[in-house]
Amino acid sequence: MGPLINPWLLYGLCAVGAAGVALALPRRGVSPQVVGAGVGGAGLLGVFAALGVSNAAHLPNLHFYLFSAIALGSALRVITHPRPVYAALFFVLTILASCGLYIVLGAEFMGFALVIVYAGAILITYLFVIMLATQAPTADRVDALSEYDRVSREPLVATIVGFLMVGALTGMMARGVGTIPAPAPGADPRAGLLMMLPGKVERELRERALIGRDDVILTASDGLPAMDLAARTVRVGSPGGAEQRTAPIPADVRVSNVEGLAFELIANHPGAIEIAGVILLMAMLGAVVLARKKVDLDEHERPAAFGPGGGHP
Amino acid sequence: MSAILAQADYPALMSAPTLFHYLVVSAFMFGLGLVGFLTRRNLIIMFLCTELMFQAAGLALVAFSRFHLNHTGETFVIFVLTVAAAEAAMALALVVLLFRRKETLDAERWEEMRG
Amino acid sequence: MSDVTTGILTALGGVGTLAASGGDAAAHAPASGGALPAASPLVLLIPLLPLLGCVLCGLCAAAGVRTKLPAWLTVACLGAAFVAALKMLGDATGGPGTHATIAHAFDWFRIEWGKGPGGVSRELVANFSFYVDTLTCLWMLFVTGLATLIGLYASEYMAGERGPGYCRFFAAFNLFVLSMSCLVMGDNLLLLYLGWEGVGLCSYLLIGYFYQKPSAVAAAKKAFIMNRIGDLGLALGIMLTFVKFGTVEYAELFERIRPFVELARHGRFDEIPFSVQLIPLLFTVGAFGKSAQLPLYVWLPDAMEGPTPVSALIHAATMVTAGVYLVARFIPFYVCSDLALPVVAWVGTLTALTAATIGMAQFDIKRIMAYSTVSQLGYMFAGLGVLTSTGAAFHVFTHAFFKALLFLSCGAVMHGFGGQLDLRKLSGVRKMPGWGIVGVCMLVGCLNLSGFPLLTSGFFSKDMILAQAFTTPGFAAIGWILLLTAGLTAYYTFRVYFRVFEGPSQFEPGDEAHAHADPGDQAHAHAPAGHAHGGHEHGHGQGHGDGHFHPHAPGWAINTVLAVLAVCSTAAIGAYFIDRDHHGWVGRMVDSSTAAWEAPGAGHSGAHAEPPAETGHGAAPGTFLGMDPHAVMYYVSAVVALVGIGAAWWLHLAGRTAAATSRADGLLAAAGPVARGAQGKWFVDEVYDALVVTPLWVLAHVFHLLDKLLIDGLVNLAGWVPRGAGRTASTGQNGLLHSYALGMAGGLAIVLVVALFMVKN
Amino acid sequence: MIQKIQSLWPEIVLFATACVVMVVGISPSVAVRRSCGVIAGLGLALAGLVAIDWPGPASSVVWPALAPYVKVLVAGVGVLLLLVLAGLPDREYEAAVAHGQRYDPIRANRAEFYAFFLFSIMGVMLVSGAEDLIWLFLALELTSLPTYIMVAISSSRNRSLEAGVKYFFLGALGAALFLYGFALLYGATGSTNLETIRQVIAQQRLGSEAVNGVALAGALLAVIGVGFKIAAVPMHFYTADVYQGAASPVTAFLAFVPKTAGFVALILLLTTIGWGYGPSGQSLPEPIRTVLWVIAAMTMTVGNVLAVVQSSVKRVLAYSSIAHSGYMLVGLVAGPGPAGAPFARNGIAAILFYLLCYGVMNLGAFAVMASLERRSRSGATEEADSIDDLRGLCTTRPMLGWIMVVSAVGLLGMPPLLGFFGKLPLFTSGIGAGEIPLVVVLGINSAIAAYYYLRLAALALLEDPDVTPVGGGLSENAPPGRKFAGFICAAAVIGLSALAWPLINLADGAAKYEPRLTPGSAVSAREAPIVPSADALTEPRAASGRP
Repeated sequence: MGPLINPWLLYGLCAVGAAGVALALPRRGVSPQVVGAGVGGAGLLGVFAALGVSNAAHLPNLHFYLFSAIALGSALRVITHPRPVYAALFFVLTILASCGLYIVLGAEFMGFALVIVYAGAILITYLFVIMLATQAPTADRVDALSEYDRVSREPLVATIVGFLMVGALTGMMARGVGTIPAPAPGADPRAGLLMMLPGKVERELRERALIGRDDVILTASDGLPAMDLAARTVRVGSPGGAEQRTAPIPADVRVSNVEGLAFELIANHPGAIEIAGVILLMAMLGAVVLARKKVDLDEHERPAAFGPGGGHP
Repeated sequence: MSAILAQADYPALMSAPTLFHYLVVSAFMFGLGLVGFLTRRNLIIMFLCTELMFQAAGLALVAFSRFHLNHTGETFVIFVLTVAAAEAAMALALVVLLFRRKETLDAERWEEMRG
Repeated sequence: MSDVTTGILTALGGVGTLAASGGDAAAHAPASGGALPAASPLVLLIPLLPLLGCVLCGLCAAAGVRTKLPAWLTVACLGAAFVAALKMLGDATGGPGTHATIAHAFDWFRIEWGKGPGGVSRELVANFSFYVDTLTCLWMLFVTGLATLIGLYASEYMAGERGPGYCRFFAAFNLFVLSMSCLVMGDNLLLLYLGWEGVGLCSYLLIGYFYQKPSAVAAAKKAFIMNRIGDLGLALGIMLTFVKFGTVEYAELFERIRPFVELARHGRFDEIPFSVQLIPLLFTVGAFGKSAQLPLYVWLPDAMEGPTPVSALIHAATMVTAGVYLVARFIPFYVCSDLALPVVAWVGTLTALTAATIGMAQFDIKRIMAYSTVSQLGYMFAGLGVLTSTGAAFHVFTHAFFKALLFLSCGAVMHGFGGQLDLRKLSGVRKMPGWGIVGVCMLVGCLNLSGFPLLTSGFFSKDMILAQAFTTPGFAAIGWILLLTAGLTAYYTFRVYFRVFEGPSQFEPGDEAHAHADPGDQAHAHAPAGHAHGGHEHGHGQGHGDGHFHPHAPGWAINTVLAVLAVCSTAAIGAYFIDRDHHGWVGRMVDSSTAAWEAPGAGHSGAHAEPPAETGHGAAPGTFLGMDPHAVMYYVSAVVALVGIGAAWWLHLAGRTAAATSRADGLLAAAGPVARGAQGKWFVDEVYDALVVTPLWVLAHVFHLLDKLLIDGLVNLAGWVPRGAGRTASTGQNGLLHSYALGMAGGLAIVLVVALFMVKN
Repeated sequence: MIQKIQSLWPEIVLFATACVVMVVGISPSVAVRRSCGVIAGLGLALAGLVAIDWPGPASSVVWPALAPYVKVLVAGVGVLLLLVLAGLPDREYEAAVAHGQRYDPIRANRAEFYAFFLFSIMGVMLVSGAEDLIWLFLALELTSLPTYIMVAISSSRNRSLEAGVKYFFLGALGAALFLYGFALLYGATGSTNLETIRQVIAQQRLGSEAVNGVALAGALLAVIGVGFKIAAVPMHFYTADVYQGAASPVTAFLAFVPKTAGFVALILLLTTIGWGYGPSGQSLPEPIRTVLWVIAAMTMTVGNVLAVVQSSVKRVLAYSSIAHSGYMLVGLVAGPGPAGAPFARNGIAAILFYLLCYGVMNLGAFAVMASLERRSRSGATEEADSIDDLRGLCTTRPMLGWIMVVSAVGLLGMPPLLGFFGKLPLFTSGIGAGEIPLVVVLGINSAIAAYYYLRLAALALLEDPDVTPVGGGLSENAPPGRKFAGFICAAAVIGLSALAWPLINLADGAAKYEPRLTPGSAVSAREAPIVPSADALTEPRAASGRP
C-alpha cells in the first residue's frame, strides 16, 4: 500500500495554503485578502484533488466539499476579518458547516446539538460581549475600527509556525491513517446495542406487522431479551407464554445515532458527566466572581458588611 | 485503503470520502485557529480562535467515531462542548473585567511584566 | 568529563548487572558493621560534643549573649571531645587486637533496590556509624586537640566581635569539628561525603565571616566553587563505588577490594576492570579540590580572608588534610590502579614546587603561610604517591601543629598591629615588649617548617618522604624536586621570620587601626583591632582619638596557646623515636589501619622497612647517588635546610642593618660585618633581584597570571555563561502574550516536524 | 461505577465542602463568613483521611496504587497551602475598606476563593484516578480553570489581571493542543479507555515495532499540551509573568497543584504509549523518548539560566520551578524500569517522591514571601518581591529568614536536606535507564541552581539588613498561618530527611508498575459488540474490554 498522498506534494500544498493565509491576514495599508483567500483555497483544493487522483474510487461527495469549503473559508474569515462582530458571525458559519459535516458523518445528534449549543448559545454570548466591549463604530468605515483589530501581529511568522504544524500533522496522519485498526468489514460494533432496546424492536416489528398485537419479546434464561443478533432474529411469544416463535428483525431496524450516543454516555461515562457538571458550576461561579461590578457602600453599610473590628488591623 | 468511512450504515446517497479527507479539514481548521490566535490582538477574537481549535478537534473526533463505528468520539464532543462553554463563560467575564480596567481589548496592552 | 562518562557507562552496563558484580559477595549482612566489633559508645561523644557546642552557641545567639561565654562553651566541649578521642586511642591501641571497630549511632537510610540471587534483598545502607581504627584516632586526636587550642586562641582573637557575630563564629567552629569528625570517623562513604560537604560549608561560612568585605565574599565564593569541582569528582567516585561494589560501607568495601589488590600485587593490572581503576582517580579529584592541589589550589591563599583562627584550624591544620586522609584511607583502592599513585605523586610534587616559588614572591605573611600550606600538602601527596603513607601521615601530624603555630603567630601579629600583614612594614617584632613569646614560638614554627635538623619534628617527617621518594623505584625525579623545594621552603620561611621578627624594630600599623581612628566610620566596627582597643581586658587604656597607634601585645590566651603548640610541635619528634620498628608511633598507627600497604588485618609482621612492591615493576629499591636514601637523607636534607636558612639570613637580615634608622643596633652587630654599608646592601639586593628573584618572580608571576587568567577566568566564566545565556534567553520573555503563544506554538511545531522525520512507515 | 465511586470519596468530600463553603460564604455575618477557611481545611483534611482509609479498588490497572498516594499527597500539601492562602483574598482589603477605601467586590471573595481552591484540588485527585481520556481531559480542565480565576482575582493590582489573562489564554491554547492530541489518540486506537489504548498500541508495537503516525502525533500533542501544566519547554513562557503577577500564596499554589496534575497526567499518558514492552525492552518509542529527552534538558537549562538573571524573588522561584519540572522529566524519560524495579531505578517513584519534596520546600519559600510586604513610596502596601527585600532577613525576622534559608538550601539539594534525597533517585533512575548524558545535564544544572539559591540564602543569612530602604520599610502583616505553614515546611525539609526512608517507601509503593499485556484481547474487545450484559448500565468496566 503506497502512501495516501505524496508527502512532498502535501507539504507543498500546505505551503501554498500558508501563503494564502499570510496574504489574507489584515495588515496596514492595502491587504490583498481576496488574493490570499484564493491562494489558500487553491492549496486546500490541491490537497483534495491529489487525494482524489490517487483514490478515485473514494472521491468524496459534493456535500463534503461544500461543507468543508464553507467551514474553512469562514474560518479563514474569522481570523482575518477586522470587525470582531463579523468574525464571530463567520464563526457561526463555521459551526454550521461543521454541523453539515457531522451529519454527513452520520452524527446527527451532535450536529444539531452543535447548532443549538454552540451557534445558538455560546456565540450569542460572544457577540454580546463584543458589542458590550467595543466602542460603537460610528461610521461603517474600516478606519473607525480599533488599530488592534485592523493590524495583525507577526502575520508571516505566525502563519509559518501554524502551517508547519499543519504540514507535520497532516504528514503524520497521512502516514498513520492507513494502519489504524478498524472494525472488520461488515461488522458494526454498534449493532449489539439493539439488545438493549427490546421495546424499540418490539415496536418496530409490531408496526411492520411482523408480530401480532399481543406478542412480546421473550426473555432468555440469563435475563436478557432473547435476540440473536448474528442471525438478526428475535424470539417472541404471547403474554401467556404458550406460543413461542422466532421473528426476523428487518435490516433497517437499527440503533439510531441518538440512542447509541445515549448508551455510550450513560453507560461508559457517567463519571465524566458529573465532572462536567462540576466544571460548569465552577465556571458559573468564576464568571460571576470575575464580572462583578464595583459597588459603593455607604458609610453606615460598612460595619454591616465587615463587622465590628473586621477592618481594624 | 482501510481508511474508508463507508462502513456499515453509511448513508447511501453519500459516496465514500476517506477518513483522511476529514482529518485534513480538521487539521487545517486547527491550523487556522492557531494562526488566528497568534496574529489577532483582540482578546475576544483570540479566544474565538481557541474555540476554532476545539471545533477542529471535535470534527476529528466525530470522523474517528464514524471510522471506528462507536460513539465514544461523539460523546467526547459533548464534553468538549461543555468545557468550551465553561471556558467561554469565564474568558468573557475576564475580558469584561479587563476591558473595564483599560478600556481596550488589545492583548498587547498587558505587558507590564517581562524579563 | 567524557572519560568519566564513558567510565560510568562501562561501569554501569545496565545497573541490572550489578546483581552479578556487587551481589556475588552479597552475603551482605543486613545489620551494618555486623562483621566488626562494636566500639565503646564513648566514641559517639566525639561528634556529639561539638554538636552540643553548636547548639549552645546557637542558644547564646538567641539569648543575646555578649560575653565570651560561647568561646568557653566551645573550648569545654571540644576539650571534652579531645579527652574522648584520647580514650578512643587508648581503646584502639590498648587491647589485644588492633582491628577496626564500629560505633553505631543510628540508622540513617537504607534503600532496598532489588533482590539478589537467593532472594537476598540488596540495599544501600548508610548509617550514622563511626569506623574506629588507628588512622581515625590519629586524625581525630589532632583535630580535636587543635580545635580546642585554637578555640581558646579565638576566644581572645575574636573578642572584638562579641555579640551575635561571636556566637556565629563559634557555632560554625563547632559545626566544623562536627563535620570533620563525620568525615574522618564515618564508616561509610556517604557519611564521609556528608562531612566533606559539611566542612566545605563551614569553610565557606567562615571565610565569608567578614561578609562586608567584598574580597572576603569573593574568596568564599571562590573556595566554594573550586571545592564543588572537587566534590563532583568525589561524588562520582562514590556513585561508581556503589555501582561497582554494591556497598558504601568501609568494612565491606575493604573486603571486596581484596581480590583486586591481590591482582595488583602481582602486577596484573589489565585484569582489573577499568571502572575499578577509575574510582581512585575520581577520589583524587575530590582530594585535590579539598586539599588545594594543582590546579585547584588557588582558593586556599584567598581563603586567608577569613579570621586567622579559621585559617589556622581549617585551612592549615585539619580540613585541607581531608584529601590526604581520603587517599590514605583508600590506599587499597589506589594500589589497584597503576595510574592513580603516580598521578598523586606528580601532582603533589609539582604543587609543592609551584607553591613554594610563589610563596617566595609574596609580601603578605599570611599568604606566604598559605602558599607554604599548599606546598606542604603537596609534600604529603607526594609522600602518598611514593608509597609512604606513614611519611605522609606523619607529616600531616607534625604539619598540623607547626602550621597552626605559624598561623596563630602571624595572627597575633596581625591582631596586634591593626591588621598589618606586609612584611615590608614590620620589623623586629620579637624585640618589642610583650612579643617575646610570639617571637620564640614563631621561630620554633619556622624551624619546623624549614626542617631544621634534629631539633624539629618537621625535619623527621619531611625526611621520611624525601627518603622514600628516592627509595621507591621510578620516583627519583620527584625526590630531587622535593629536595629543591625543601631548600626554597627554608628560604621563604626564614625570609618571613627575619624580616618580621628580627632586625630593627619598626612597624607601620594596618588599615584597621586607621579605620578605627576614624570615629565616623562604622563599617569597620567589626574589625578585630576595633574593639580590641576599645574594651579589651588588657587594653592599652589610652584613647585613639589622636590617631596614634600602639601595637598591643597578645594576652594570656594567645600566648598560652602558642606556647603549648610550640611544645607540641617539638614534642612530636618523640613520635618518630617511639616504636622505631614501625617507623615510629605514627607508623604503627598507620600500619594497623587501612592505610597500610598491606591489606588490613592481614597479620603482617612488624618490621617492614620497604613497602611491598605492588607497583609490579619488581625493580630494586632506588638509591640516592648510590647510597641508601634512608641513611643519607638526614644529612642531605639538613644541609639543604641550612643552606636555605643561610640564604634567607644573608639576604634579609644581614643587609638590612645599614638602612635602619631605628634602635635595633644589637641585631645589627649580630648581623655581620658593619663594613657592609648601605651600598653593599643595595648591591646585594640588586644582584639578588637580578639573579634569583627575577626568574623566580617571573615564574611566580606566570603562575600567578595563570591563576588570574585561567583559573579566575574559568571561575568567572562559570558564573558568566549562565548569566549571559540568561540575559539572551530573557529577551524572549518580553511580556507579550502573543510572543509567548508564538514561542509555544513554534516549539511544538518544531517538535512535530522533527518527529515527522523520525517516524517510520 | 459503584466500585469507581468508592475510590472517589475524597473528591466527593471535597465537592461537598466546596458547596458548603459557597453557601456559608454568602452569610451576612462576618464571623460565619470567616469560618470558610476552617471549613475548607477540615474538608481537605477529611478528604486526605478518606483517601488513606478508603482507597477503593485499584484505580488504574497499570498503576494500582498511584491514585491514593497522589490524593493523600495533594491533600496533605493542600492543607499547608490553605494555611498560606487563608486570609489572602480580603484580609488587608477589609482593613483598607474600614479605613475608607472604596468597596471593591472583586476582592471581597473569600468563599469563592476557597471554593476554587477546593475545586482545583479535586481536579488533581480526579486526574490521578483517570481511566479514560475524556475523564482525564475534564479533570485537567477542572484543575486549571479555577486557577485562572484565582490568579486574576488574587490581588487588586493590574499585575494580577495581567497574569490572569496570560495564564488563561495560554492555558486555553494548551488545552486546545492536548485536546487535539487526545482526539488523535482516540482516533488511532478506537477507544478512549487508557488501558485499551495501551493494549492496542502495544499490539501494534509488538507487531511492527513502530507506532502509528496518528497515535504518535496525538501522543506528542498531548504530552506537550499537558506540558503547559508543568511549565515544560516550550510551554514554559507564561510561568514567570504569571508567578510574579499572582499573589504569593496563589503562586505557591500554582507551583504545586497544576504541576502535580500535569505530572500524573503525563505518567498516565505515557503509560498508554508504551513503557514496558516491545523487543527493545522498556523504552518509549524513539521519537517520544527523544522529544522528552530534549524537553527535559531544555526545561532544566532554560529554567536555571533564566533564574540566574532575575532580581525578583518570585521570578527566581518561577524559573526554578521550571527547572524542577525539568529534573522531574528526567524521571519520566527514565521510566518505571522493568516490572518490579527497585526504587532507585524507578523514575516514576522518583517523580512522585520529588513532588512531595518540591511541594514542601517550595511552599516554605513562598510562605516567607507571602508573609512580607513592603510599603511603597506612595504609602500603599505591596508584596515584597525584590531580592533585596530578603537582605538580612535572618537578623530582622529570624524565623522568616531561617525558613527562607532552609527552603532555598533544600531546593538546591544540599546533601543532608530533603531536596537531596528527592534528587538522588532522579539521578539513579536516569543512570539506571542509561541516560548518562541527561544525568550529566542534570548535574550541571544543579550546579547552576546553586548560584541563585545560595544567593537567596546568603542574602537572608549573611547580609546586613537594608537600613534605609528606598520607599518605606518592610513589614510583616500577614495572618500567622503563613508563618506557621512556613515553619512546618522548614521543619519538614530538615526533619523529613531523617524520615525520608518511609516516605520513599510510600512513593515506591505508589509507583508499583504492573504492565500486563493480554495478547489479542484488545483488538477483539474493541471489535466485539458492546457486551449486552444485564448490568451494563452500572458496570462500564465490562463494556470496555477489560480482561
